Amino acid sequence: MPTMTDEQVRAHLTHEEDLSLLHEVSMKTAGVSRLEMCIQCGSCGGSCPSGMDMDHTPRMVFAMLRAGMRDEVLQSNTPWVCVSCYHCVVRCPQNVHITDVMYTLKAMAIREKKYRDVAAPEFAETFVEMVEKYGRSYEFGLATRHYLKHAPLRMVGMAAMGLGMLRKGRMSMKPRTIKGMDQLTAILNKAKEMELT
Amino acid sequence: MSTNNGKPKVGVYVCHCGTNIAHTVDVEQVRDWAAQALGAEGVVIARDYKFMCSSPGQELIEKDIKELGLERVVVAACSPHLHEMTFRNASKRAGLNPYLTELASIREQVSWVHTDKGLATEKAKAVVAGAVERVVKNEPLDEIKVPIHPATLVVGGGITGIQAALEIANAGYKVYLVEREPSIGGHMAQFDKTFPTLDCAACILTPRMFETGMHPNIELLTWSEVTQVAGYVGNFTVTIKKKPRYLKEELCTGCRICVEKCPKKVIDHVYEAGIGYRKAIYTSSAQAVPKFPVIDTANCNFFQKGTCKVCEKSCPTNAIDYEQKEQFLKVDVGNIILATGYDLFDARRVSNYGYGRLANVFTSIEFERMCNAAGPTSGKIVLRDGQTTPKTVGIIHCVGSRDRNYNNYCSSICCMQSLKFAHLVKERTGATVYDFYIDMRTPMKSYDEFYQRVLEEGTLFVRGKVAQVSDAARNAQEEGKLIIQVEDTLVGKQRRIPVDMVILSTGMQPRHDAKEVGKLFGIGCSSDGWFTEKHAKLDPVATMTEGVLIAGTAAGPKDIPASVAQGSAAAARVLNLIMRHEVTLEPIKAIIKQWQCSGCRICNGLCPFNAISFRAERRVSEINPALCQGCGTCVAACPAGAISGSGFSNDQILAQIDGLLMDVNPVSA
Amino acid sequence: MSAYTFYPGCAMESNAKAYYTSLMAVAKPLGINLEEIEDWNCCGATEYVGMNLIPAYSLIARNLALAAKMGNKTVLSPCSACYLNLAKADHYMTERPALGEKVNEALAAGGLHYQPGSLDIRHLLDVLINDIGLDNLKAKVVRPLKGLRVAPYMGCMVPRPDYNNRWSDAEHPVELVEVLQAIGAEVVDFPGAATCCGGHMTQIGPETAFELIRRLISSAERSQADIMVTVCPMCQVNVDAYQGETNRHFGTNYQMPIVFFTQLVGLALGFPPDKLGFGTEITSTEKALARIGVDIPKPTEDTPHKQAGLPMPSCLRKNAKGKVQHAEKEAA
Amino acid sequence: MSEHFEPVIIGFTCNWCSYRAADLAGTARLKYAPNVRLVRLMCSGRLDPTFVMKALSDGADGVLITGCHPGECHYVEQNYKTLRRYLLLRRLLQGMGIAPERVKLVWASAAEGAKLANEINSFVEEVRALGPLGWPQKLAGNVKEVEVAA
Amino acid sequence: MSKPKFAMYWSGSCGGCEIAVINIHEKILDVDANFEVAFWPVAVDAKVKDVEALADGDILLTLWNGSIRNEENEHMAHLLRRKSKLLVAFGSCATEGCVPGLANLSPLSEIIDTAYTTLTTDNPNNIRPQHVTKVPEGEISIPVLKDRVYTLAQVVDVDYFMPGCPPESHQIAAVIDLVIQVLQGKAELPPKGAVIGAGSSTVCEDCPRKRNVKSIKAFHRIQEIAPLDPELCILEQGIPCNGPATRSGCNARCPRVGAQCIGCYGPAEGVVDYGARLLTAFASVIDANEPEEIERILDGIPDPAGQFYRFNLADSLFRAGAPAFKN
Repeated sequence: MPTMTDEQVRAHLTHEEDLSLLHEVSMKTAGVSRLEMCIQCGSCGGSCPSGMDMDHTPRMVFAMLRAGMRDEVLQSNTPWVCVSCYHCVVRCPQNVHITDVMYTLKAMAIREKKYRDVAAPEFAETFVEMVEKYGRSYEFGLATRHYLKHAPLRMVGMAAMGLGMLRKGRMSMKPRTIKGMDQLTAILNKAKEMELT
Repeated sequence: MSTNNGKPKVGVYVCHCGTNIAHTVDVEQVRDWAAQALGAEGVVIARDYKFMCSSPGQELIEKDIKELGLERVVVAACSPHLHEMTFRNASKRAGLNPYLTELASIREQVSWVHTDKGLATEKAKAVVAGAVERVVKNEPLDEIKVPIHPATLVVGGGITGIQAALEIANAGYKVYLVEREPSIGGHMAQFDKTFPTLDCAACILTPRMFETGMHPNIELLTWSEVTQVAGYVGNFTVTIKKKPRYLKEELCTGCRICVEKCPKKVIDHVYEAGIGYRKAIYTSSAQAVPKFPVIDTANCNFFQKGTCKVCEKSCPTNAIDYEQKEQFLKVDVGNIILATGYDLFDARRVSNYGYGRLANVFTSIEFERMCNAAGPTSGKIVLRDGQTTPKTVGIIHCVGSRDRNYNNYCSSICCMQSLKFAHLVKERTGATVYDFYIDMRTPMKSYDEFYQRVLEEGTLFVRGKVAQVSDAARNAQEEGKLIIQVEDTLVGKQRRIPVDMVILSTGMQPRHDAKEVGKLFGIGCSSDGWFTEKHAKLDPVATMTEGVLIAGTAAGPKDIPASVAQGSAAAARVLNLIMRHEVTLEPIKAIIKQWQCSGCRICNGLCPFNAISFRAERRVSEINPALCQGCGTCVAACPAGAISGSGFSNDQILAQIDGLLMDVNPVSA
Repeated sequence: MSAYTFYPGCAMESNAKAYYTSLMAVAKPLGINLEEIEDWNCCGATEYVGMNLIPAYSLIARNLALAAKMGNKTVLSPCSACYLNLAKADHYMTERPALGEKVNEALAAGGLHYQPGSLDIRHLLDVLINDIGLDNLKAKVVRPLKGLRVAPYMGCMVPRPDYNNRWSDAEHPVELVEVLQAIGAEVVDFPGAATCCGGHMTQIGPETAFELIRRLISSAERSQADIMVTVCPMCQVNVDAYQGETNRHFGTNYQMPIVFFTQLVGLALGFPPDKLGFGTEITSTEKALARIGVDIPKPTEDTPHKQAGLPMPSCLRKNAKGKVQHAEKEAA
Repeated sequence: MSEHFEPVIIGFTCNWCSYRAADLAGTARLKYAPNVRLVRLMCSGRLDPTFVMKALSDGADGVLITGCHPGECHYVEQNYKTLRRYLLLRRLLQGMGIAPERVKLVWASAAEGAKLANEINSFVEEVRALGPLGWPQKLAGNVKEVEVAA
Repeated sequence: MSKPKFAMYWSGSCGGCEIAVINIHEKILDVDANFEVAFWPVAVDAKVKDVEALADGDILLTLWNGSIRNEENEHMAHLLRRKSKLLVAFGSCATEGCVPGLANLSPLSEIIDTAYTTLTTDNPNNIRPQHVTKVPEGEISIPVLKDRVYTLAQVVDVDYFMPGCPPESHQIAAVIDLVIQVLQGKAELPPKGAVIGAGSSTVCEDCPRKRNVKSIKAFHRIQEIAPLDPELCILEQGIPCNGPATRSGCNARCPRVGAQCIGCYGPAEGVVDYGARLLTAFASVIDANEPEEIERILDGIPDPAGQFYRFNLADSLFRAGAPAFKN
């Protein structure tokens, strides 16, 4: 497997001032994002199963990153509508890590509080909170808290399903906690001090 | 040799290159240091000059050679790739063997890439010291001359090979044209129209094919392959395998009665691109050159089951010969032109476009055959059912090209090919045509005008790489159609466009056996797999092996005009050599000191140019200087130290290392 | 017996209990020996990585570090999302050493270390085909699922992005098809086989998800499938539990059951349905299950008489072993 | 190790690719560390392991070997022979107690000026981290004056 | 007229060279007939002080066998150099360090520790030899070891080199003949610095085995290949044979009897580093392009330093391995 040091990754990026946003997103993305290689062909936007609900197609987001349009990108719902299906990733002729770039944009939007619709970010935050509390996901807690806050009306419709899941033993009212919670907390606390740049 | 401290007299010339060098390197300091510190190494004079490559600069050197009796020259200036020849020639004019002059690169490798003047100056000194130590060990070399055999081998009977063969044959020299298919014509013979002028491919190609077949100076060897290449520029001996046609060419009149009578119909994957049929005994088409059919033994009833012999019975001249065996010919030629062409990208690999799964997805070559009046549908554009005329057609560019998952390069012809298809569909069916492109590339003469013509005709262009072609309908409108899903990047929205037919503009890729063919002829391939030119811009038809030229799509994707131009260019290069009668070779060669060779044969397997041979009777290995390309791999490999490399000898390189490290190794200095 | 370090993932102990139950049932007869990672934690799904990168990868890497301690190089995950998260983290930490270094700095706070690239992370389906083998599976079938029309639903995160080239095709993978054929089921042509179930959008943007679920179910219906079969807990929940909401949203009345492939494998191996977690699904499998064991004659295919059209090119298909098959379908 | 240790590195380049890459880096005015001094060979296949040993024993702290990418050799396939020698040479150095990391093989085509510059920079840092090799000083430590016959 | 003087000395070596000289049989009588043996501790009783008493250059020919391991060796080398007109580095130890030179792969302290702590050494008090030891009779001393093993030419100027471990007796006889002929004015001495008593090519030149273009997929130890093809080149059979890089002169003694050459005659004429030649030769015959596969094949050469420098380490470009400098 080809490996790239961060110096090599950086060398692929031009240091022009107006490319700093693209650079920042690329460096913050897991692996070697290859974001700078986008040729604007649109195979990502064409592939996206949830593309019709996006403010901008992924391709447009990449063009906006190049243009340094920080606020517009971080306010876009595009990364939040991404369903992580990886169709765009396997079809991208430049092998850009598109899905992972979407994750980076979400994280940046949360950090800078730029997102517009709060439902998705808060769902993610709740999920992460549960994992950090118990070490495992806790669907019942997650679902009830999420729906109560963001979709109280939908809660009615969902209740039937949730009840079904509970009845069939597919959802537990009690969370499971791992034994090494202290260890996990220590790891995550240390990890939160660091960022990939 | 007059001596100076036991060493030849060396002159050192340090160039300012205006301020290019002087800005970062203290030129005067280097000059003074060379004169003093390198005095013991043989330096008798060190000078600096604003522009050494200027006439006065060169004259400075010439004057010193004559007046001071310099025996070696070091010019510290730019890269040897720029001015090595300049200064070698200057030395030569002054009566010094040109190979006794060395360039020390202190511009590209020092002043342009470093910023600290102190460190750059120190490095420049080291580079100069390396060159001085090296040049002392240089030996005078003489150029090598070899005669040229006037015959030429052209491999590949497509339009490029045909062009090259005709150019040389018309100049009065013998050509052997080898083609592995039963007839010549190549891909072009399959096409219907050619862009941008829309001439019919057959109309312009067929006369050339006939001329080639009839030419007194061209010996046509179809259904044949080169199996062995020995020798070197001017003097190749080539072995050619003639596969059996199972038919005596001298008796065959080309009447094609056997073809008509043959009861076995098979899908023609070559000429008809898999959408038409041929017989088990066949010629690619009625106009095939040569006219002789060939028996496809894998499908022939007689060869498979032992009965039939209809062709033999029906032949009016008794030309059929089931006993025929393959033959091997040896020919002597002075030059070789490889015009081996390309393979079409296998569209099945792009599984999201559905070729092979969805019936009405076609490749460009299938579509070419479909459009061709002599093709399987007699020129009618129809769906896979063979009947229905499409009402909506989608054409997809860049299939397998410009994509790291397949071929990373632009195939260069697909844009124009797609535009041609769009025009043909419109003209013949009146269908709605969608054309999906990433970038429209129409850079040659009259190409963009053709694009405009197709725009005018009403083709609907969508800028976007198609994401998928599917038959999974989401609504009634899509039912029964192929749905092309794409981001229309100019709108910024995803679109789903239902069509009846999809044409994939598949790209070109290197022949599947290009690597082995390259090896056979001693030339290399790029990482993409195309044959590598000697120089991509300035020497595009030559290769690293003297006497082996490449032309057409064997060296990379090209359209017909560019391929033909390269065929002519390669022919011109060949004629140039033939008419000079001899060729001069660089004297950078490996030589085996016969008295030191132990005959261990370790070097024997190392030469890709087959320059090394083992003399069994004397139990030593020998290098043919005309075949040797001077890479030096055998020099580095000889365990007995019996191979020396002129121009890059161990003595020269070890001395250079000494010089380069003079400042850090007080012991050796 | 092939032994694997086992990462079940959170869903296996909650909404995908049927997957867990059926896997445990079939593991033994198939010779799969699973050793669960001691005190594993959540892989972070797709949520954590969208919050904060190093913590997300550290969360995953804790599992990798614990797994590496188990001494078996191969980690088996039945959940697609977990499989992808584990495999991808390993891949990216190798591809970009800076990521691996930072993650290890974090792991060190918990007294752990993981050497990127030292584990082999594989999905259950891959193990079943490539280690256990289809022939082996076939030999163990006592109740071929003859007559059951199954839509093979692979979903996204198994065949894509496939950095290690394990799967036959990113768009039209054949692995699940081959397993289902091996147990005698009738596998329908299912264009949605590797398309998206909506993922977490059922939670945060349900309308987006409903449309994707509708596409899947309608595609399966069009293919006249009795039942869909999945390899992924997320896909199962979305298609199964959210089918009702989807119906309400579009005013449709789909009744398309979906079960885990291990459940059908269990049936074929002769286990009774109740030992395989049947009955926990929201959309009933009753009607579909009724077809197994009942001798239903194969529906006569009324293939329309084909015009003598143009020959079809063959399809370039890699089989599960990664070998290219040239199944030439030449016209006579 | 000295705080300001500037390693000296000998770089062997192929006339057709890496030397041209160095030319390209120059033409593009890319900046890189001045610690590498280049020797031009016709092909990386010309690289006799003697040259590497000579450089290291003569005072170099590292050796950078550069050639065309596999499959792109101007002499068809000679860079593979370089690769074989290089891998064996590393093992020999290991056996001699010399860090094999002091010798590095890098592929760089004529178009990869930036890559070559980057490789030079990172190799200089790698060798800097290894510290000076100082072979002549090691040898000189105890060498007595050689007596010449009358 | 008195006969010219002859000397032979034994420093850091095994003594095989001396036996090889005796092995020339009756030829030894020619030595006696033509020379006066001034100093040859193995054969004739003579003291160092007798040598010291000679005028400089009084000895015509000195054959020096052995490496320079300690200060006594070095002292004697300087002494005999001064007293001799022609000083010949005789045998592998003197010319290139030979097996004693492999000590240069280790720190001196480790060598001594190993020598005095191995199982076969009965050393209950863990005593180490000292340069000077006080005994009731006074002080006695033994020579101090040098930091590493040197070749003769690294310490004094050498006129001729005669390789081999030991030199072949027929070669010794031929050299003695030559010197006698020179004395008689019938022949001329070769140029100073020349290698005598050997060929200029390598062992393969004299090896009767059949050789082809070589491509090796795996290296083996000789005992793993049974039976060895008696006709075919040993290297071609995958056994690392040092013959291709080793100077001819032994008449391919080992390969003739089915053993691989181990390289005792050192490098061929003009070669700078013997190990480099062998390294490149072995690398050249490997039939693989992928790094992983090449590495797998190279695993068959488990000790490259020992393989390539068994005889030549002290004379190699590196002279020693890095640990030798750790003292």
